[in-house]
Amino acid sequence: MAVTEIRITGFGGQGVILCGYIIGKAASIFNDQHSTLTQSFGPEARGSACSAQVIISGERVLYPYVTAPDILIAMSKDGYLTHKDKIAEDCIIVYDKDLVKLEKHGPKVKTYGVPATRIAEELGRKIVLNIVMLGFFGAVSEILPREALRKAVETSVPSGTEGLNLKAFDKGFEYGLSLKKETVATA
Amino acid sequence: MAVTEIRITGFGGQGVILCGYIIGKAASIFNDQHSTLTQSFGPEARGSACSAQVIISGERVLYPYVTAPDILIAMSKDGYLTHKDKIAEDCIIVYDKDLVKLEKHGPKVKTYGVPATRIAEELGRKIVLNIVMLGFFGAVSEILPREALRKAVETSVPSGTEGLNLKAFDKGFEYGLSLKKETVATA
Amino acid sequence: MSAKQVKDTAQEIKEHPMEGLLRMDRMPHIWCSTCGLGTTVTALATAINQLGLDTNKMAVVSGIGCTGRVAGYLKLDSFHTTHGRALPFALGLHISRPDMKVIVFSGDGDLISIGGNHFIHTARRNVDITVICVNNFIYAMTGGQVAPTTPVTAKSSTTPYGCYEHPFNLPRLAASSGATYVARWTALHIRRMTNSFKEAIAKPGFSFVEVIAPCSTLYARLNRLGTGLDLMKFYHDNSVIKHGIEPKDADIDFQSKIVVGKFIDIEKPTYIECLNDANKHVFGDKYKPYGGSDGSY
Amino acid sequence: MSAKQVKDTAQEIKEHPMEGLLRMDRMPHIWCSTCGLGTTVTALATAINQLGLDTNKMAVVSGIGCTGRVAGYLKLDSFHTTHGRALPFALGLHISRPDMKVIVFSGDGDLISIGGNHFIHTARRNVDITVICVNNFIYAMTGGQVAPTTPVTAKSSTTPYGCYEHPFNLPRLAASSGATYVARWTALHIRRMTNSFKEAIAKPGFSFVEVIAPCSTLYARLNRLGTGLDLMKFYHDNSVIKHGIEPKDADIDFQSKIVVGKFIDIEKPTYIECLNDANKHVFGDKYKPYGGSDGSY
Amino acid sequence: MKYWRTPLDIDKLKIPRGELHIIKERCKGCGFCVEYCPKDVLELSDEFNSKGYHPPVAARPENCVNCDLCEMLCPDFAIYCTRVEDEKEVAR
Amino acid sequence: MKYWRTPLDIDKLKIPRGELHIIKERCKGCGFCVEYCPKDVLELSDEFNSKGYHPPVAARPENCVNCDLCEMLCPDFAIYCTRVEDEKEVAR
Amino acid sequence: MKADPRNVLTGANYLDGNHASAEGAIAAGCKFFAGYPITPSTEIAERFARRIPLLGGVFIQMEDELASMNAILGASWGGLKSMTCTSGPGFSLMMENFGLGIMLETPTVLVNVQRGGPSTGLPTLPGQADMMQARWGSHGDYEVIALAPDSPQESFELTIHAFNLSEKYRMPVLVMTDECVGHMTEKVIIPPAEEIELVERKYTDKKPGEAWPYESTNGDIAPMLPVGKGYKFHVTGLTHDYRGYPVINAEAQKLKVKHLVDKINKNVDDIIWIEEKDTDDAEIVMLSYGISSRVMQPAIARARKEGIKVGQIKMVTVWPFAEKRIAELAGKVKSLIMVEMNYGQVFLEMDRIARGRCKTYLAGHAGGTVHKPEDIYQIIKEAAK
Amino acid sequence: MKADPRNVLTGANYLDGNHASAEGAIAAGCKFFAGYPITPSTEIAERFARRIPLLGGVFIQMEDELASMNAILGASWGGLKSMTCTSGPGFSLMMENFGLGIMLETPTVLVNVQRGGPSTGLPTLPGQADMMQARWGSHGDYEVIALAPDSPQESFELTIHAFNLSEKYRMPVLVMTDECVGHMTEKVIIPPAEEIELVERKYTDKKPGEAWPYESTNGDIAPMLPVGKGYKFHVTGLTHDYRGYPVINAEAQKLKVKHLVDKINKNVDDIIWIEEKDTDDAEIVMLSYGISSRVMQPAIARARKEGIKVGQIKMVTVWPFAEKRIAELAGKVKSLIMVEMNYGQVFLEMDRIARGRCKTYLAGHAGGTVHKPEDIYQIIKEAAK
Ligand SMILES: Cc1ncc(C[n+]2csc(CCOP(=O)(O)OP(=O)(O)O)c2C)c(N)n1
Ligand SMILES: Cc1ncc(C[n+]2csc(CCOP(=O)(O)OP(=O)(O)O)c2C)c(N)n1
Ligand code: SF4
Ligand code: SF4
Ligand code: SF4
Ligand code: SF4
Ligand code: SF4
Ligand code: SF4
Ligand SMILES: [Mg+2]
Ligand SMILES: [Mg+2]
Repeated sequence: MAVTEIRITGFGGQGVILCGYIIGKAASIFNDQHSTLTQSFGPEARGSACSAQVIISGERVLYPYVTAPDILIAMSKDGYLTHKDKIAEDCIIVYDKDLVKLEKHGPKVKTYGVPATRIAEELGRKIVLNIVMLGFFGAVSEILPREALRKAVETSVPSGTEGLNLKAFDKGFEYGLSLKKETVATA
Repeated sequence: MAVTEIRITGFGGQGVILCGYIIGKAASIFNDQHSTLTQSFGPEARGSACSAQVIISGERVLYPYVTAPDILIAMSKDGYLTHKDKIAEDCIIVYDKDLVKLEKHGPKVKTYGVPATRIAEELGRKIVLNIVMLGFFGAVSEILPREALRKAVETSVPSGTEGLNLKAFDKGFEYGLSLKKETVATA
Repeated sequence: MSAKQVKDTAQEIKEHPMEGLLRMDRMPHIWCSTCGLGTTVTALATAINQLGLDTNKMAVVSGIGCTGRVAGYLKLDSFHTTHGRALPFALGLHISRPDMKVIVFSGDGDLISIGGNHFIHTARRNVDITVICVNNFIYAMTGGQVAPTTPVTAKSSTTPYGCYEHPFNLPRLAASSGATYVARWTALHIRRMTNSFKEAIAKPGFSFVEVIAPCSTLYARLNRLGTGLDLMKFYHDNSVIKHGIEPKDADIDFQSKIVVGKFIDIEKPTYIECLNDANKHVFGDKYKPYGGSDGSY
Repeated sequence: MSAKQVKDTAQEIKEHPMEGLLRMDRMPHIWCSTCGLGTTVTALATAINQLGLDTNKMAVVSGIGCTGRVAGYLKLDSFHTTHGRALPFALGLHISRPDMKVIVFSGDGDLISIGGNHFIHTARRNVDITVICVNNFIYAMTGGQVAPTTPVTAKSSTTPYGCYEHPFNLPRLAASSGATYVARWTALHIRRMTNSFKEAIAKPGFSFVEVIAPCSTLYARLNRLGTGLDLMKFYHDNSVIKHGIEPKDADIDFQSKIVVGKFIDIEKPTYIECLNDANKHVFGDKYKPYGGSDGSY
Repeated sequence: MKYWRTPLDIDKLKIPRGELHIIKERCKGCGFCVEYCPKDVLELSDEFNSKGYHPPVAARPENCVNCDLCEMLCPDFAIYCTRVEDEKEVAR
Repeated sequence: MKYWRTPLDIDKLKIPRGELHIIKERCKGCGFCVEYCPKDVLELSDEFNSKGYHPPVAARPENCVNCDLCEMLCPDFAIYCTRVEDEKEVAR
Repeated sequence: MKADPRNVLTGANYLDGNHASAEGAIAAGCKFFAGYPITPSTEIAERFARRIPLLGGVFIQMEDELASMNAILGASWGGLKSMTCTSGPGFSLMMENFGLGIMLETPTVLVNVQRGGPSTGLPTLPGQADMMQARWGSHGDYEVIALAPDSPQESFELTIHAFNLSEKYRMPVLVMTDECVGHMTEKVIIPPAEEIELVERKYTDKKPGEAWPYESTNGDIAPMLPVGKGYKFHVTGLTHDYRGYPVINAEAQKLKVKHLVDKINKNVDDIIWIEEKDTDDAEIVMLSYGISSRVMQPAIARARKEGIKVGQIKMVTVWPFAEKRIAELAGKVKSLIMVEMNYGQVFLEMDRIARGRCKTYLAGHAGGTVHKPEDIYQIIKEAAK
Repeated sequence: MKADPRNVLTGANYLDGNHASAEGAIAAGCKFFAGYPITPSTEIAERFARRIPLLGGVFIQMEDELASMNAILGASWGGLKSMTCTSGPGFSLMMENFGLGIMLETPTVLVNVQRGGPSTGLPTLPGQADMMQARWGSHGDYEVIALAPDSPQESFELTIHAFNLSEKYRMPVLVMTDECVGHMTEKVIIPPAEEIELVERKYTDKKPGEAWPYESTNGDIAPMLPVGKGYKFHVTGLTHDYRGYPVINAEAQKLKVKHLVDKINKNVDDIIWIEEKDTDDAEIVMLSYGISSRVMQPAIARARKEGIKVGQIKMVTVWPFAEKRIAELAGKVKSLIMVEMNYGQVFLEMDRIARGRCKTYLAGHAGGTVHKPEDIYQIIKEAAK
């Protein structure tokens, strides 16, 4: 794929933007690609819907916004509902199992659920749910090397929290790997 | 004369503008002519040089500023010095004798001095010096009917001060008349 | 046991007792979870209800900020103006309609930083406006920058290492400028705050109520103070009620006791009373007391 | 009799003792006869002379107004900015050159009406600036409009029948906002005023001196108060010195006693001290105390 | 509009009782109602609403005295309480 | 820069004496100097300067004690006083 | 609606432009003036302050120009005709909230008595260099109406006209005069009240609950909602929909901005007021506005006397610009000359519209005084070559 | 002068446009930032606040935008490179004192991260509708320099460039970016300090007593006088002479305004920076700036693929406008198309300069999001007809 469009959606406070930042950075700084991250959030304030968009490409990204994402990462029901119909035909949907109830999608769409909030809560900090999602996304989408993503996590989270976040990332990644295996197994 | 240009000059607080206002009003409202009064004063504040310009004409005045006045009324030395050279060839100069020391002028220039400040002081209010000047100007210039000027004075000064001002006007006018007579007599 | 089952259906939305004063077509509001703003709005709505005023004759004016959004949620004639300018807009509105009650609902940044000049001058004139300031010690709407109320050492996105500017004491500033009613509560002093709102609205003249409220998303997070709930508790538990205290003794420090209460409640002629008195004095019977627009235009 | 004849020749202009501090190439100044401004400038020049400070390291900043013209007459680095904005300009100048003494010379309208917000905020921050406000109770430069200091019933061109707005009490506003030095004198308290100027300049922090001065051309004339000389006398004779009084007890009414004196003189860290302390605390030795521009750029 | 009521019949002590209404979808799970209910009526549920918050449930509804505190504190207009008409009579 | 001086020689009472300098053209005739001279040295003259003001004259120059009040009060920097060196000695 | 006779100083008055503006406002029924003094505009405020107490209105001097602009918006929503006046520095300060007036679609009038700029510039001397600021001074896209009087008489008339346009198009309207006109005193004939036609505000005739504050798009003018009558409406400076509720997306933005722009663009024929003279046979047409349109006349007269076919257009409305007519003329004449007291502002628009079909000249001036007729004459000569 | 290595974050960074602007400022040696938060510009201030304490500078959040603008002028005179940032509403509030900066000829930098307007508009969404305000937003006549970055990389570079131009031409310089660029995160390559060229401030070499603050006219740049060194100079926002003393008359006005305007007009060749592509054989030339110049590229690529000869010009400096080059092209091409996120602002200048010698098109947009490449493509097709 020459250009990969990714949309991450959720609500303010979930770390949606940081999640996008890490993906973009992984591509741009640690994987020698071009990437553009843009964000859209509600009427200035927190608590309302918010989404991040990353475009990864081999060349300079010219049009900065996602039109029909190849990957949709959904961290909230609202976000999912808002964006679920504006996706690529063969979109990969990565979502939080407990927050998002999937609706019907076209045959080429692949969907992967993860109880990210619960995993984060188990890790003791609900706030790392975005990093759990990120790890999970990394494993199931396979568009970026695990190491690039890990390095991007490490250099992007507040200092002092690297350990926790890498743990969250790995948890999500492992969950994704096993799910993939299952899917392959059942396929 | 189709168009008469008049410049009144002095410093802030002398009532230079009011003097111009009365002349313009006399022409415009009480003598059925057109007149335009403009003013220029120093850097916003009082106490510095200030001047009023009246153009009286049978037709609408288009260019609002005086270029070479036919009449120069000088209430201060500074004002006189600033403007003395930018006058019409046959300009009439009306000045306060005590404040302004005349310099040499061309042969056609007519000059009339009046101790306006002293007359005003005699009347008990130095502030009416401008009205004394005005009366004097009316008498020596003869460009406006005495009654038009008087009516303009009456309707322009703060209410309650009409009497004093008309007295000042008449004093100035009389002084002008007698001076004129003298001039004619010696001519 | 005769207790009925708890109902939790969305159909019952229409029955919420505040709904008459809220724009339900705009719910849910944009405020974050554990934000203190909603609680303050409920208190104002309750005060209005309890005063039994004609809500047709009330207006609310806000500037820009999380707090500024209040104008968008209260079902009164409501004006969401520009940042800092609620007060002069409200002044114009009030003078044109002196028969109406005008309430300004404003954040600490909006009212006291960019709007500070209008604040002191409207207070000076004793214009009959009720001003409610939700002080969350921060610029919330724009993402947590320092405010003129931010306590020393508190963090914000523009004082990432801790604030080092002396903050304002708002009741003191209001009183020094001429306000006739000045009170302060935390958002958890729900009944006292409601009562102050009632007094402030009833007061002819410039009345000012400061409400210390949690901003969970920014102030609490940047300062690691837990959730808005923690902050709500914290402010309340760390407050002492001192009615009638000199406002200058009501400074707020970071994490120290917050003095709350009613500080000022004095009588002074309002702007319009002064205007009418002065003109009456000068013109006598020729002067008809100014009554504003009759609403018919 | 050994007394020499009084000299009155213009050649001696150069010898006037204030000439070192005045831009003689701009004399005569624009101020009216019997205006109190010139006297206040003399007092400031005297204070500077007496303090023996390096005048190379002093700057004066003004806004717009008759008072604002001071910046054009004092021979220091001097900035005549826009109406109301002298303080933030001065703040930038001060922060860039903390080694210099920055004085703001401003009228009551400039400083407290349009510039009111900067006044309270610069005071709040306790920025090390000396502010001299010539309060002539009116907007003089623009022809005599009402000011936020105009006493009730006093006439102005925009309150032709008498002012009916409550005026500010400037020392109170300054103190409530955070000023560390606050004094008030009439222009005739020439030696006391000079002394206050010296103290204010020496004071680290936001210092404020209000000077009640006659505007002969407008305030005196519109209110039939005689000449500036009469007004000068009037203010002086109707003043009472009350050092250390609570500023809120120093309201000014039209033609009643004017309380003068030094009201506030307290110690509080300045803006730059706070900045340095806070950063030192956070960064330890990594932090070099902020020293501003070294002047070489 | 509700005011504090004075019992009319002083022979019988009417314990005011309330019926709780929770608008789950509006709730942002702040916990104000749970924390400040003087009668400890409420608990946050395990359930998520569509925004991902846990709305409260009335764990001990019979204890509710219709004090309205939850209603006044709720920043999301998501809970309110109405008076239950069939009040329990308690002998003195 | 001038300060109040303490007489050095206390046997002789030096009455400080001043020499007045009036820059007539700068004067705006406000009368501050005349009014507040503690020694009543000054009077407004009859003369006009070019702006139309009456500048002061030292009517009683011998009385001047060089107190500088006129200098400090003059709003137009039009008058100042210098110390006269040949002071008058007065027997105690 | 006719003017109220109590407000009208019928007869021949000797007034300067500023006093005449104030009389215009009073005649138009203005009852609320919030202002901040600034040379050379202050006399408007002063006269209003003196006249209004017995006419049932209020003058308030606000703490600054920002406050003044907002106060008149608030008062307009409250149902009073309102206005302010200022000059360059204050005009700059009003720009943010002028934009609020545009966005809220609030009728009100702002008089700018232009002086020399930039910055404090020449407080007591004239300029016309705020003309592009009048058009572009606030952020974002919008259109304005700006009128330019050439005399005290027109200051009176155009102030009334500005109030009428502001009600008709539900927006703040600008009167762009200058120090020369503002401080020039001439005879002003004020007609009897019954000859002064006023535009009444249109309020909705729908009932509360059914009406919204912005029920129109594409430049149609929606009636306003009155306050205090139970409509309980909401308005915001944020981009909003017909209900006045904020909607933060590109579609809402398009609808709103297009509406604001269309309000003017679709009504240019009604709004534009230009006065032509001798344009029929003209080879050179002089364009100007305000005082400059007056000062150019001696130069034109001289040129015509010499046989140069000079026509002239005085733009009473400067914005919107009389694009259609100027384009037409550009196709016919040899030269267009813009006479204005600035370094070329409205000139740019004339030049653009000429599209190279005729020569264009600027008779500009840095301000501080009006043009010398001689200088204008020289440019005519040049253009006639 | 080279940048100080301590200030330069050399290497590959992943930054949004706002953070990149802040890094540019820091690299340029900016030591004083006075700002007031406003979406979508605030991150510039926030990053500066976080970075500056250990670099020997100060960030101060002022009480409002008026104060911010004045504080940076004061600090610049005090000898620090200074800046502020804002967006539409704050930009409007800064206009009066931006004019003071122009009049005092004070080097400083102002970044406007444009959002949708007018009024509060669309705080979180992009627009380019403050471009004419940048040119005309303050009262009076003057010229400006305004740069428009299209990416975080350019946000970094052009902020440095803005500081350099501000020192070179002794004036406030505008960086007109927008929400899209400001909030767009991309790789930003920051070069080593020794590759960053900075323009040093020129101070007088005359001695105190002999030097004046404005010793040049006709657009020549006078060296500044330093404070605190005994020059005891005076400057004023009033019209003034070479000494900095107010002179309130038309002659002084002419000298000063001409000088301010000439500073730019005489140096356009040095100041203007445009980037051309495929203009040699072009029949259609697309003009644009900032984010729009980037968004138009897919449309251009598509059109070229279809054989339409489309060239393009990215205007890095929007003001002064590249008049000479555009006029030249207008004489050669069939059409000029301006792509901008507004209702036609810089377009007007392009249209004017085209003088009807080619067709002109506006690819406008009300803002809230960038253009759809498809819409631009359709206009190219239209223009190619
Ligand atoms: C002129 C202008 N400057 C800045 C802003 C950006 N802005 C919007 S809200 C806000 C501050 C809000 O703080 P506060 O008033 O305390 O309200 P809160 O969000 O904390 O409730 C700012 C700076 C603006 N909208 N307009
Ligand atoms: C933005 C702006 N608004 C208004 C003015 C006009 N103006 C100049 S000075 C002044 C008031 C001066 O009053 P004050 O500060 O009391 O000074 P004074 O002249 O009384 O000494 C005003 C309103 C201006 N120059 N700029
Ligand atoms: S950001 Fe803070 S103030 Fe704003 S809604 Fe959220 S919690 Fe409330
Ligand atoms: S107008 Fe008043 S304040 Fe101004 S110079 Fe004259 S007397 Fe002084
Ligand atoms: S009404 Fe009172 S007792 Fe009942 S649930 Fe609410 S807070 Fe608890
Ligand atoms: S107070 Fe309201 S929002 Fe908070 S948990 Fe209870 S019902 Fe939910
Ligand atoms: S110095 Fe003193 S004594 Fe001498 S004239 Fe002046 S005021 Fe009088
Ligand atoms: S004080 Fe100065 S200006 Fe006044 S009369 Fe004396 S010398 Fe003249
Ligand atoms: Mg806040
Ligand atoms: Mg004053």
